Amino acid sequence: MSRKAEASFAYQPTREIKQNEPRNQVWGENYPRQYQSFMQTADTTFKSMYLGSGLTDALEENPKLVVLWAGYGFSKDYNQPRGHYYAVEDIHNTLRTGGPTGPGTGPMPSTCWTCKSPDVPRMMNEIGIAEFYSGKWADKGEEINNAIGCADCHNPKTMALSISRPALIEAFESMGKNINEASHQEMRSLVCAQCHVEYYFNKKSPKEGVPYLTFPWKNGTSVEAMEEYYDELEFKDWTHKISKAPMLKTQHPGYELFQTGVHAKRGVSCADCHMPYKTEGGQKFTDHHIKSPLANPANSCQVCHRENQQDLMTDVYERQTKIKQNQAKLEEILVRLHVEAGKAWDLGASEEQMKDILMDIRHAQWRWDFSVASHGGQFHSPVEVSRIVSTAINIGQEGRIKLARLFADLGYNKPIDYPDIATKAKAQAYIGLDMEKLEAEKATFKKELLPKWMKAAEEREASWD
Amino acid sequence: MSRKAEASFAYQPTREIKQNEPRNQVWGENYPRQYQSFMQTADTTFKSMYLGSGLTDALEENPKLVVLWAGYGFSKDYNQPRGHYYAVEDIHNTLRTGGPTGPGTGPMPSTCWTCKSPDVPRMMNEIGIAEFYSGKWADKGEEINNAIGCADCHNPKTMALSISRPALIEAFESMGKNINEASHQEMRSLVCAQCHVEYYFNKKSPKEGVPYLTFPWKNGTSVEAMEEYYDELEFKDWTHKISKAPMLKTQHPGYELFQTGVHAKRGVSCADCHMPYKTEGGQKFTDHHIKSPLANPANSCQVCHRENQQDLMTDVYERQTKIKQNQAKLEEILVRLHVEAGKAWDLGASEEQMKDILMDIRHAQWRWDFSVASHGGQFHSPVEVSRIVSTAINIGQEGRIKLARLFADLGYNKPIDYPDIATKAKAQAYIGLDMEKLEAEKATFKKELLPKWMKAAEEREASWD
Amino acid sequence: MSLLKKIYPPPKWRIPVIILLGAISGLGVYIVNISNATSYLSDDPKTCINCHVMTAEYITWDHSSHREVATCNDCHVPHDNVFNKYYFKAKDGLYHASIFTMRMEPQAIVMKEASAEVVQSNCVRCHKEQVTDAKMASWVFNHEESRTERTCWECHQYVPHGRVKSLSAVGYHLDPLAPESEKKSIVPDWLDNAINNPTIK
Ligand code: HEC
Ligand code: HEC
Ligand code: HEC
Ligand code: HEC
Ligand code: HEC
Ligand code: HEC
Ligand code: HEC
Ligand code: HEC
Ligand code: HEC
Ligand code: HEC
Ligand code: HEC
Ligand code: HEC
Ligand code: HEC
Ligand code: HEC
Ligand SMILES: [Ca+2]
Ligand SMILES: [Ca+2]
Repeated sequence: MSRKAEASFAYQPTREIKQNEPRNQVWGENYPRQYQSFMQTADTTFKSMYLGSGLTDALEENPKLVVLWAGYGFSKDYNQPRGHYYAVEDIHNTLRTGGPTGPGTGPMPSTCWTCKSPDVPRMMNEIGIAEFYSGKWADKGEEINNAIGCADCHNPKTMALSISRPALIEAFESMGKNINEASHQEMRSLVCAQCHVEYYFNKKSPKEGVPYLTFPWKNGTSVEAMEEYYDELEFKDWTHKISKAPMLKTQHPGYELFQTGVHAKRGVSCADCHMPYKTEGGQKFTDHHIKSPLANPANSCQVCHRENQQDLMTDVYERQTKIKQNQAKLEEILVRLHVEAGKAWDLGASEEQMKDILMDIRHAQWRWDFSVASHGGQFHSPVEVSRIVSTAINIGQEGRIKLARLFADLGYNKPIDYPDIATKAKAQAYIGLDMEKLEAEKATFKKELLPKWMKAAEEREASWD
Repeated sequence: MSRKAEASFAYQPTREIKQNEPRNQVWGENYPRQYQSFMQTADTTFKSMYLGSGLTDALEENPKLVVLWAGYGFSKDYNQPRGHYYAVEDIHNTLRTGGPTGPGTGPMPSTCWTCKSPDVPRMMNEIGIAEFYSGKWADKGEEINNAIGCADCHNPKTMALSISRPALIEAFESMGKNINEASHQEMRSLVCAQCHVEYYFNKKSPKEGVPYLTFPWKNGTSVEAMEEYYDELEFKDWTHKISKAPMLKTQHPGYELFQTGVHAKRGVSCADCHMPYKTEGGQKFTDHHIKSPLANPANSCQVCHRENQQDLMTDVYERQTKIKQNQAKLEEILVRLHVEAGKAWDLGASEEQMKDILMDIRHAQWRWDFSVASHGGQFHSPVEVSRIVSTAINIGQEGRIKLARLFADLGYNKPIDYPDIATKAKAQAYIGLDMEKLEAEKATFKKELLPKWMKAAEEREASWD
Repeated sequence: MSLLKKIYPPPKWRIPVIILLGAISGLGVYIVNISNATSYLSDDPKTCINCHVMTAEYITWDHSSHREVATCNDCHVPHDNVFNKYYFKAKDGLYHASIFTMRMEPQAIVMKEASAEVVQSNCVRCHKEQVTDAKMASWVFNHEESRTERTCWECHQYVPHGRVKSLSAVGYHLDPLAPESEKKSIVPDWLDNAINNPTIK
């Protein structure tokens, strides 16, 4: 008997894993090292200069964001990301999902669940993709309880990396590419690209009325290509409350920006830095404690770079700091744009007079958001992110020049005051949010509805064994 | 004969080289390989995407520059750099040095010679440093004829690298550093930092009335630190002809920008890329054909990078292209600033009303020039250069917003037309330069005075042997 | 017979052909000699620095974690079977020797694809147990391929030669000094003489 046969004899999976098994602990019985390291994403202690795994209230840290998103959910509540372990907990908690009281209630569509749990592919398989995206977020509350996990990235039979989300496959198709041709090394980034990408909800296609999760990559994945895509569609995410501009929200274009950087160009994948190999008992395995690589530069950076840890961390901080300096300027410009545009409307500006200005606002803020939302972009691709910031500053300031001329036309020639938005609370009051109400609704949801969801989920899973 | 044996044969000085020997061919008798490769800087054939060794008229390529420098020598004539071999020839030819007719004539001071020839340390040694910097450029025309060469960088006795220019030593002192403590690897960049740096002529200190070559590094070498330095001194290089702004000219901050990039941080020196080692007949030597490393990526880049040549060149081009895109925008903003400020003066704006605007122009253009003038900056330190461009766009556009408000105050509310500066000739006509006169003066100089200089130099050198 | 006739040069060519053949074989001997090609048959790393163009690699290896565990040939020559080993050596050795003798060596030598495959398979040969998990290999699809298809030095960039790879990357060390330990005796000659020839005193 050959040694190979011997090996396959000796080791038998202790448990058969069914297709779309959403429970990570079940997979963990077969793969304890990966499971245990995955569970460490619950650890919230790491903090780097700008990022980390703790709960950081981004609006508190930077209240200008509240004004930039006035009229949109993000102005209510927005945190820095934390570990995958918290994906479901955090979407329960965020004020963006409001305080639903039962099926059919609440501000958000079901589509919001898509990137939060391995219960999603399970449900899509059970009821269909468009059906999954239909209805309210609260409609599927009972069904989704496991945080991002094994079934999102792995085939249970072979453990090969696999794509579980239709949006990425469709996005490849829209670019005329076939995702099945991806190499193994590409897959080590593509599993992340299921979620860490810019998206929007297409309510027209493929099914009228269903907010279908779509990645706007048809013209390409650069900031300009996607901007053009949305402009062609005349799509907007919302109308800004103050400036009335037809806004776009960029959500975390992590994969897209990463692709433009030197690491990607040299064939480095997301997993190389965020899931480096780790040695235990003389065996290398993939560390599933996905987090900032700066928590562990020895495995993530130093395998390739011989510089000492401090130098490597400083490299990252330097790039982030240099870029953030201009991003902060840009945010101030954007606040002024909204406020000044609001004032122009007050002074009786016409649609015609405002048209170009509103487009400048739309484009400048789209580009700003593109440059910040992925959190890692300043390091993943510093030159591209800087380029984007420069173009955004330019477009934004062009808008302000037009506004200055418009004010003159409107016979108004005083400087427009910058609002007092020194804290999140002040900024939220300024844009007219009733935070107490929002918080009370959320509290009721957590007291009344959420426990029911949890209970239903528990019963469902218990019924499987 | 083994090739190892060949190596130990090679260095036998055949000729004693005197201190400050300016003639490269004399050094060349002892060091033929270095000399021959140095002589190849006469080769003008290499062309990369944006740079190269040929004579490229930068004003023709980008006529906006003419407007940006209106009232200053650079608007008359400005080329991309070519090989060291041409340093003396090019300073003879440039219209910036005008058409002197004899000692005491012409627009430029003697200090202009400083970075062009090894005759400079010789003369400084003979007559003194401040004396060298005194008087007109034409005063020393006879004395300087050898292009940049051995004595600029080497000690003739030991061939060790050495610093021949006082300005760099003084700049180190101004920062509280001692250049003698530089390591060998640092010296491989510091010899270049004698010339490839931002400078100005200090007419107040150390000697009243002498345009003393000074590097503005006292507060540091970042764009902000130097800007602050000049602002504190209330120094200006010239007053802009159209906007009347008190301008600064940034000259080639190659060393300063390079220091902020990742290559410098990893201890790579200028010589590593621009003077890579070369092997001939078992003999390893430093290639003195200083030029774009893209002419020879095999020796310069591939020593450290395993990627193929095409990929490495694309890396460089990509960074350059991304940054140049915003630099071009910025240049347009600067043209508009000057033109609009000029219009404001015409409309009767007061000094008080213009003050802040003029400072914005000064700062925006200083930063722009800082980002372009060194030619290599977009690759040497892409993130820092991008940062600078972003800040410049922001400051420039702030200035234009102030101008828009000022126009309203002045009761003017029409857009200001962008001038027709499609070619160098049009731009020079627009700023009112009499090019025919300048060219005629230069022609006379080359016919009358220059041959006398050359003859005097020949006689001098003949008298030495 | 007729075959021999065909390759046998006509009489008026005989002398030039003899000279030419002589020259070719002479040159061959010269190449073999100047490049010390015969030493290629050994596994001693120092044979690789017969020509100093391999010095950078030697020195970096000599300072690496692998110095005590792997020689050049452990990585750069196939170890799947004896024939392949010497075939590859001969092919590579003659190729290097010709390039060297013709002075066509590039400043930064880069491995050819075939050589990279050889090295990769040698990394795996020694480290298989560490990089692959026997348990995984038995039921995780493609586990072995997934772990061994990417070149190891994409990540382990410094094993064993470090980053800077140029003929001149080792400063002025044209050649490593012969290690002290290889000298026959540690007693200096004058002392040795003094002791062994007391009569001179
Ligand atoms: C199924 C969707 C999904 C997939 C697949 C996914 N992520 Fe995430 N990721 C998220 C969400 C959602 C969060 C934020 C969770 C929260 O804050 O509650 C997140 C957070 C993170 C964080 C922040 C962790 C911290 O400690 O701050 C990192 C880093 C990260 N992901 C990297 C990756 C990488 C690398 C991959 C691929 C190997 C990947 N993600 C795959 C959805 C996903
Ligand atoms: C295409 C995948 C995707 C979709 C669709 C998606 N998210 Fe996320 N979500 C992510 C990723 C990736 C992160 C972590 C990103 C980061 O901030 O770096 C995240 C983070 C979060 C977080 C944690 C950070 C915070 O703000 O507190 C919440 C909550 C959240 N998403 C809610 C939502 C809601 C509500 C929707 C629907 C409007 C939604 N998500 C739709 C991928 C997605
Ligand atoms: C966000 C994506 C993601 C999630 C979630 C995820 N994995 Fe992985 N997993 C990977 C990647 C990437 C690899 C490396 C695969 C490769 O390169 O072949 C990997 C590798 C593995 C391997 C192969 C052996 C190894 O260590 O390289 C096993 C087994 C595994 N994962 C188990 C799990 C289990 C169990 C879970 C859930 C607890 C899980 N994975 C969750 C992305 C993920
Ligand atoms: C994607 C990057 C990557 C690739 C490709 C890679 N490794 Fe590694 N390797 C690592 C990391 C990260 C570690 C560190 C694990 C630790 O220290 O916990 C490591 C550790 C090792 C170790 C153990 C070192 C020690 O000190 O214990 C060996 C041996 C090793 N790798 C050999 C190989 C071989 C052989 C290959 C090719 C088949 C290979 N590696 C390919 C990233 C990689
Ligand atoms: C799998 C290998 C690999 C890993 C892991 C890796 N790098 Fe790199 N890194 C590279 C390569 C390759 C380059 C491109 C330069 C080159 O060609 O040598 C690079 C370039 C860089 C640069 C210069 C690019 C720039 O933006 O200026 C920095 C800084 C850097 N890496 C830091 C890091 C840090 C910090 C980490 C860990 C978080 C890391 N790298 C992880 C391979 C890697
Ligand atoms: C070369 C190493 C490297 C690669 C490859 C890489 N990242 Fe990162 N990533 C980093 C570093 C460094 C940071 C900054 C962490 C910090 O500041 O603490 C970061 C930050 C992040 C963050 C924010 C983490 C946080 O704590 O909030 C996310 C999310 C992220 N990366 C996802 C990705 C995705 C998705 C990919 C692939 C498309 C990827 N990364 C590829 C090094 C890398
Ligand atoms: C004595 C002053 C001086 C020193 C020292 C000096 N340079 Fe120059 N360099 C110049 C001048 C002046 C020019 C432009 C010559 C011209 O265009 O006529 C130039 C041109 C160049 C060019 C453009 C060549 C081309 O083909 O386009 C490069 C590259 C360059 N220098 C690099 C260096 C490097 C690297 C060092 C140090 C090893 C160095 N220089 C030292 C003054 C100097
Ligand atoms: C501190 C050293 C230094 C001083 C002082 C200096 N230069 Fe230069 N010069 C350089 C360097 C370095 C270059 C090549 C820079 C580049 O463009 O990349 C250069 C390039 C030139 C060129 C060739 C490019 C062209 O425009 O045609 C001319 C001509 C020239 N200088 C003239 C002058 C004149 C006139 C002065 C006095 C006002 C002067 N230089 C003062 C260092 C100096
Ligand atoms: C712009 C600066 C510069 C000029 C001009 C210059 N050299 Fe060099 N030279 C260097 C640098 C840098 C090195 C490398 C020194 C080192 O690393 O030790 C060098 C090295 C040398 C060496 C040492 C051997 C070698 O090849 O590394 C000799 C000999 C030499 N140069 C001769 C000359 C001669 C002869 C000339 C004039 C024809 C000259 N140099 C002009 C900068 C210069
Ligand atoms: C003496 C060694 C050396 C030489 C020569 C060298 N590099 Fe690098 N290069 C590095 C190091 C070290 C890094 C930093 C990344 C790292 O730490 O691995 C780097 C980083 C880079 C990066 C990533 C940084 C960025 O801006 O994104 C690029 C691109 C690059 N080099 C291209 C080149 C090119 C092109 C050349 C030739 C003109 C060259 N390098 C010459 C050592 C060198
Ligand atoms: C890592 C490699 C690298 C290092 C180190 C480096 N350069 Fe460069 N340099 C380049 C590249 C690449 C270009 C762009 C050439 C092109 O586009 O053709 C360039 C361009 C230049 C140019 C313009 C050349 C031209 O043709 O006009 C000058 C001048 C220059 N560098 C001087 C310096 C000086 C001075 C230093 C040190 C302070 C330095 N460089 C260090 C790679 C390097
Ligand atoms: C532990 C395995 C190992 C040993 C031992 C080893 N090499 Fe290598 N060698 C490599 C690897 C891996 C590369 C490819 C490096 C790369 O591409 O970054 C390489 C590359 C080379 C190259 C191509 C040029 C270069 O630097 O990439 C030469 C030549 C070379 N080795 C010669 C030698 C000599 C001579 C010895 C013995 C003194 C030796 N090697 C010992 C693994 C080894
Ligand atoms: C006769 C001189 C000489 C000797 C002895 C020598 N090499 Fe080389 N080697 C060369 C030259 C020349 C090249 C460059 C060939 C090229 O790139 O075209 C080279 C290239 C290489 C390469 C990279 C090219 C390839 O084929 O992939 C490796 C690996 C290598 N040598 C390993 C070795 C090892 C191992 C030894 C000792 C067993 C050795 N060499 C002995 C001259 C030599
Ligand atoms: C002849 C067997 C052999 C070959 C071939 C070999 N190794 Fe090793 N390697 C070892 C041994 C034994 C050790 C342990 C050395 C020690 O602990 O001192 C080791 C240690 C290591 C380490 C940990 C030490 C370090 O330097 O980080 C890494 C990583 C590694 N090898 C990678 C490689 C790679 C990559 C290759 C192929 C390019 C390779 N090895 C080829 C036997 C080998
Ligand atoms: Ca979006
Ligand atoms: Ca200056």
